[in-house]
Amino acid sequence: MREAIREAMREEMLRDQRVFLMGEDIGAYGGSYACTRGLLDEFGPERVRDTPISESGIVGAGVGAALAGFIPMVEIMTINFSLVALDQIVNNASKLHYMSGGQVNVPLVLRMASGGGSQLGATHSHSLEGMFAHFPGLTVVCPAFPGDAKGLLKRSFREPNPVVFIEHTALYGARGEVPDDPEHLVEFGQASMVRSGTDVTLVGYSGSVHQCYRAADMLSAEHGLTADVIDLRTIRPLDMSTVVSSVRRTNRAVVVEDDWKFGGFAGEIAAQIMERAFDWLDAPVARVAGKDVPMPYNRNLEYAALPSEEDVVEAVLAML
Amino acid sequence: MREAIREAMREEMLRDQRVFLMGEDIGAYGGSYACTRGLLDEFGPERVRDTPISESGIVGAGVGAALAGFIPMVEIMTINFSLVALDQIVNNASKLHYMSGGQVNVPLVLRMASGGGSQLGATHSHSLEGMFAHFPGLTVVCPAFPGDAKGLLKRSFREPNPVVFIEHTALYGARGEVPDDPEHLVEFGQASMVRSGTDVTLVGYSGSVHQCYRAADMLSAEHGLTADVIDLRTIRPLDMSTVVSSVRRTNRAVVVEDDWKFGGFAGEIAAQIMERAFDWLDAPVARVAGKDVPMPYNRNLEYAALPSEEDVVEAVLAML
Amino acid sequence: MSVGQAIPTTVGEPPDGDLQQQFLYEMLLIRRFEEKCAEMYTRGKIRGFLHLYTGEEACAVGAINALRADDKIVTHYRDHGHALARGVEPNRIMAELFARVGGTNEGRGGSMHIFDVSRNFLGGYAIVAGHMPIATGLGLAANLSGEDWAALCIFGDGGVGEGEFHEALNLAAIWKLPVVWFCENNGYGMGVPFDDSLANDVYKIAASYQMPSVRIDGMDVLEVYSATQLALAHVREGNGPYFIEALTYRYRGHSMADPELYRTKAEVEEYRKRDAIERLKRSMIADGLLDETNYQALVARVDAEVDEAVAFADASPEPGLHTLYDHITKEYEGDAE
Amino acid sequence: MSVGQAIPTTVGEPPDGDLQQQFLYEMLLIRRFEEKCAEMYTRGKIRGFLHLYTGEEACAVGAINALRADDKIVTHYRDHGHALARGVEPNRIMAELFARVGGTNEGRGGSMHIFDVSRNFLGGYAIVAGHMPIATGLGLAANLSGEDWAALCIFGDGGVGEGEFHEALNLAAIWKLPVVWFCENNGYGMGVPFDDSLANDVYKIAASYQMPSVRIDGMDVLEVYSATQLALAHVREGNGPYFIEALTYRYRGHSMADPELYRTKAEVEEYRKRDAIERLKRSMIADGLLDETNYQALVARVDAEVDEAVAFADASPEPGLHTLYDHITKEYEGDAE
Ligand SMILES: Cc1ncc(C[n+]2csc(CCOP(=O)(O)OP(=O)(O)O)c2C)c(N)n1
Ligand SMILES: Cc1ncc(C[n+]2csc(CCOP(=O)(O)OP(=O)(O)O)c2C)c(N)n1
Ligand SMILES: [Mg+2]
Ligand SMILES: [Mg+2]
Repeated sequence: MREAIREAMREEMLRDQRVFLMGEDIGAYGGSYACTRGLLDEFGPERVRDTPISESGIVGAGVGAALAGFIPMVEIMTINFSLVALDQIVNNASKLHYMSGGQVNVPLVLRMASGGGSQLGATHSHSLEGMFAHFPGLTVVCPAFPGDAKGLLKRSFREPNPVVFIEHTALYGARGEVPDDPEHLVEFGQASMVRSGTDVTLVGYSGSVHQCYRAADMLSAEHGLTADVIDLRTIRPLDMSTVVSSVRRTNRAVVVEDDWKFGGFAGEIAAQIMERAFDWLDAPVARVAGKDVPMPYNRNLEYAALPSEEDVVEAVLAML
Repeated sequence: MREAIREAMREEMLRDQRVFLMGEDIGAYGGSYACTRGLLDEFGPERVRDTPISESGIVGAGVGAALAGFIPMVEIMTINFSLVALDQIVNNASKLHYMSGGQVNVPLVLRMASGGGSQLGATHSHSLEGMFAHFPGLTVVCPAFPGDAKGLLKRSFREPNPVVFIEHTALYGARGEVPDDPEHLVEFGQASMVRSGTDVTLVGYSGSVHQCYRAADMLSAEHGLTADVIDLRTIRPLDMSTVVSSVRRTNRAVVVEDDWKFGGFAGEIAAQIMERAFDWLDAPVARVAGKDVPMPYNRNLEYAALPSEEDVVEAVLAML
Repeated sequence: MSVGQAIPTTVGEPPDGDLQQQFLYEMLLIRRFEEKCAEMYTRGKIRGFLHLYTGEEACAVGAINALRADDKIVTHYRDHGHALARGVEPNRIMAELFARVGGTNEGRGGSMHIFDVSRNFLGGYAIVAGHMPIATGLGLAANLSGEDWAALCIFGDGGVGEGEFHEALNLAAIWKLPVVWFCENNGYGMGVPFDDSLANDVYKIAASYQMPSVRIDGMDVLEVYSATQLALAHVREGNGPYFIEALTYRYRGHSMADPELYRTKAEVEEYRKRDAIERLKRSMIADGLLDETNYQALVARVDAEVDEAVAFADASPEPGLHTLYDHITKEYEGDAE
Repeated sequence: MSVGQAIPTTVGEPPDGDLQQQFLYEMLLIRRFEEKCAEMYTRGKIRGFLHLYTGEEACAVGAINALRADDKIVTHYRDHGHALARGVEPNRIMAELFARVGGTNEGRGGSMHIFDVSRNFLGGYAIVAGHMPIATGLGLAANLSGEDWAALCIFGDGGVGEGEFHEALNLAAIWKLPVVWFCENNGYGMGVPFDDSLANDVYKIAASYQMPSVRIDGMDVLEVYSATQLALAHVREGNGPYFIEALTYRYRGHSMADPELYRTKAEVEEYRKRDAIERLKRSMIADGLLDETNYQALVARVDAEVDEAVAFADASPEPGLHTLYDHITKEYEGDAE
């Protein structure tokens, strides 16, 4: 995944001189998750800019450079640190096009690493994709596979509006096919059906797609059940058509996400499924998500706090 | 409402020397919504502290003072400015008890004004109650009536954990009975049934309770239908028992909130109703909420962007 | 002029008679426009928060006239004066305040968010200090583009309390960006006196970032103009940012909602005696650049323009409900762009 | 010692032989503890982010020994050294790193979040600069309580880029709060050299808030101790905050995950020559306060303590799954409290 992300940035920088990157430790250090390694050498410190630890400052600077015609990518080391920059994202990046009556636009790509599971404790294990998806004006991208990551990130650089591009730390090492084609773009708002079946629809994004996938394996191996597995790929825009038409076939759905369940984005998906497939539902839509607790450091507790494929299987069995 | 809030602060300051207030313009100016007017004169500048415009600084200072045994109330002028202080609220206030293994606690009251409808434009019209409700460790209070506001705010000062107390700007002028009793406390997590009926359950919090109430009037006057109207009062903890038992009687529910619909808190409530009253539902739970658009300045557009009692009535009629 | 640290000493051209006329005209226009706004607010034609600029006209007019057309401006929510000084049509500003389609922002933005991209007026911002990092980004863009335009960032003394002040100044300083920071220190952030807000003078704190930093009389348009010229010359030459603290005063409350419990009428009267418009008028008369007749003609001209702005705004339609979802995002047109 | 502005000149008591022994012991304990942590991390006993303090021991030991028991400390995530210097048991810190119930935080917090409220050690904080406003609040509490305890806030040079640095310092300065700001400037924020991060020296920026501000040698424990004593005397007397920038160096990578692409081995070796432990050892021997035998005894003592910490940690059970929801909020007990 890491290489696919790097390749997308590299290709877009080669293609368009307006693209530049900035962030904490993206240069000499090579990026805290090594996504930008090598780019400083190739493009130099003007276009691969190391910054002080000033998230609000650099996101705002990205907005400013975007207003002046550049296409900045600002890397926020992890989603946890986006909280100190949230005002810039919400009150500036997402709203300037609207508030100016369409006069300006903000082609800004914000990349950030997300997710728990590495025993980093409560301040460093957030999954806040859903929080960003709540704000009109933002596009929120959450790839689950390297090929999609590349195509979606390249597409993000073409977007005239701000894109929040969220990478799950557990997936950086993930392998998969990645098209070489420098025009391989994946469109926003198009979910992908990564597996199909008849008994239940499993819906995920980012890391949780893999839990859905493994749960589907377990369901078929251990219980003779087959599942549609839907990878949303972007959660704003959200491709509910794919979800709804699947649920109308399978009559059951489980939505899976890492984030806390209470007030999480799975509630939106569940509510929309109810709204649009009520008469087809044989059971309430289930949500399998993070437990409502600050992330513990202890490994067992952390494991218990995160949703697992077993939890998904259990939720499916409970609705039969 | 304003006076009830002031009275609650005043009584708690008289009762407990550890209580003090700080915020931008809460002193000489009297508070931007006049909630603290008079308190500077009564308690002096040490306990009613005017601060520079440094939301993150003052919220963090509140956390620090709370760690040292005080009970600070920090007023964030409006919820819009909480975005620059969000990290302090989420990564410090809400998590320190947990992360320290229970060693410390943060008895901090954060008051903030919320809501649109005053033509303040996109940066100044947020309703982010649901965003706060997503974080474990926080209590989120959203009163709809002056008496509750007083009892809930007094209760907030007794709470050993951080409380986000959100006041709808449109309700500051609201009138209603306010108990004088200095021990009038309203418990968290207890919704109040402000009206009862048989045909549908209308669920709201803060300003939207009044839309539900007026919609119930219209339903009964114009359509011969009666409604349960539930005022959640706190959205974390969330009293779903009251909601679920109502829906099991009425078989229909509409959830109303000012915030944007997409990814909003109404999704949580709708999903929980589905989970816990699926077999009783005659129609999908409807959500009436803000339109997914940055708040426009223009009055007609703003009115169209906010949920109205007409929208609630329409949603009810559509589900019959 | 107090100086935070050594600054260049060459001064730009002193403004000639025509330019002084222009300053006077613009200051009068702003004064009259703001008074009309107050009236229109009272009559319910303007809504929301309305922060008037009366008393501070010399800042906008002096600073913005020093700019080139390709320089970019961002400012705070007290922005009518800045927009007018930049040449944004009064008609379109008033129409915006009336929330009409003929407004600068098609009625979406309102008083605090005036934009006019055709004049590189990149907006009024309503989150205190929230636009300061944007100015840093504009400076970065100027640098990356290799062009010699600059960014002017206008903000209030209250904004200096926010963390973004620090982050924005620091980034601009370490990257040597062409940004002129212009602090309108009107003595108050809402009701909090400046002296209770910051541990030192603004320009001294700014000087600690190793940029030239000066304090000037913000009620003297000629001083503001010349200080900003100096600042722009400095930043255009690649020397990094420059900081100006202009001491000024607002005659009206913070916004129309302000009960003004925190200051006395006498204090306001004291400042009115140093009125920037009166001062320029007097000096121009003394220098033979103006007489009472010209002056009255100017006043009549701005009166007419402001009346015309109200008429224009009133005649402009409100945006239709079908346009509610317009402009949330700019449409993607593939790689046509 | 460079001085940002005039500071008091009376120095506290110079540390006597016993105290110097104590410093040496604590520095050795920290060094050995951290080395053991690295080993335990490699063996998978410690997980998550692990930021070691090796090289910086003189900062923690010098600064924290100047405190009284009722003074309060908040620090950043590189916090083992601070906790040990404050007397938190190595056993309980190691158990926390092993994520066991016997850990300071019952295994919830991990390396970056050590707390020990019984020692007024109010935590390690993992969001850079996020604890600085908390220190301001502690100072405010001290003031409001009328007591003369102080708050010590330890943070890294990288933290100075954040807006909260500015907000926290400014509030403490205008309210004259008893906070000692202690910046451990180890030359890097992760891989970014300090010189690329801030427009001026840290202590000079801090001095602009009109507080005494000094730069000291953070690899000399005696200088750190005496500077902190001065600072504490200043803040306890109600004179407001005090700023110390201690120049130091970390021998290891930023965290265990750091490939260290941004610096050379030679640079690290250069700093090792100035090692604080060696330095104190030499001067104590020269002053007749130590001989090689005592020294070896000290080393043996800390080795034993660290081994004992590992044994304790290993023997401590993991928290049970049924405790997952413990400690999310403190229980409300009516007004009993
Ligand atoms: C982050 C933030 N906090 C608070 C406010 C509310 N507010 C609006 S203007 C203002 C005072 C600003 O004072 P100053 O910067 O001096 O500008 P002035 O109004 O004096 O021109 C405040 C507190 C805001 N808009 N944004
Ligand atoms: C707000 C925030 N941004 C980024 C990070 C990631 N991060 C952790 S430590 C660190 C470097 C901090 O450097 P410094 O303050 O000098 O402390 P040192 O590690 O050198 O002791 C960074 C960037 C973070 N934890 N918090
Ligand atoms: Mg001001
Ligand atoms: Mg450092």
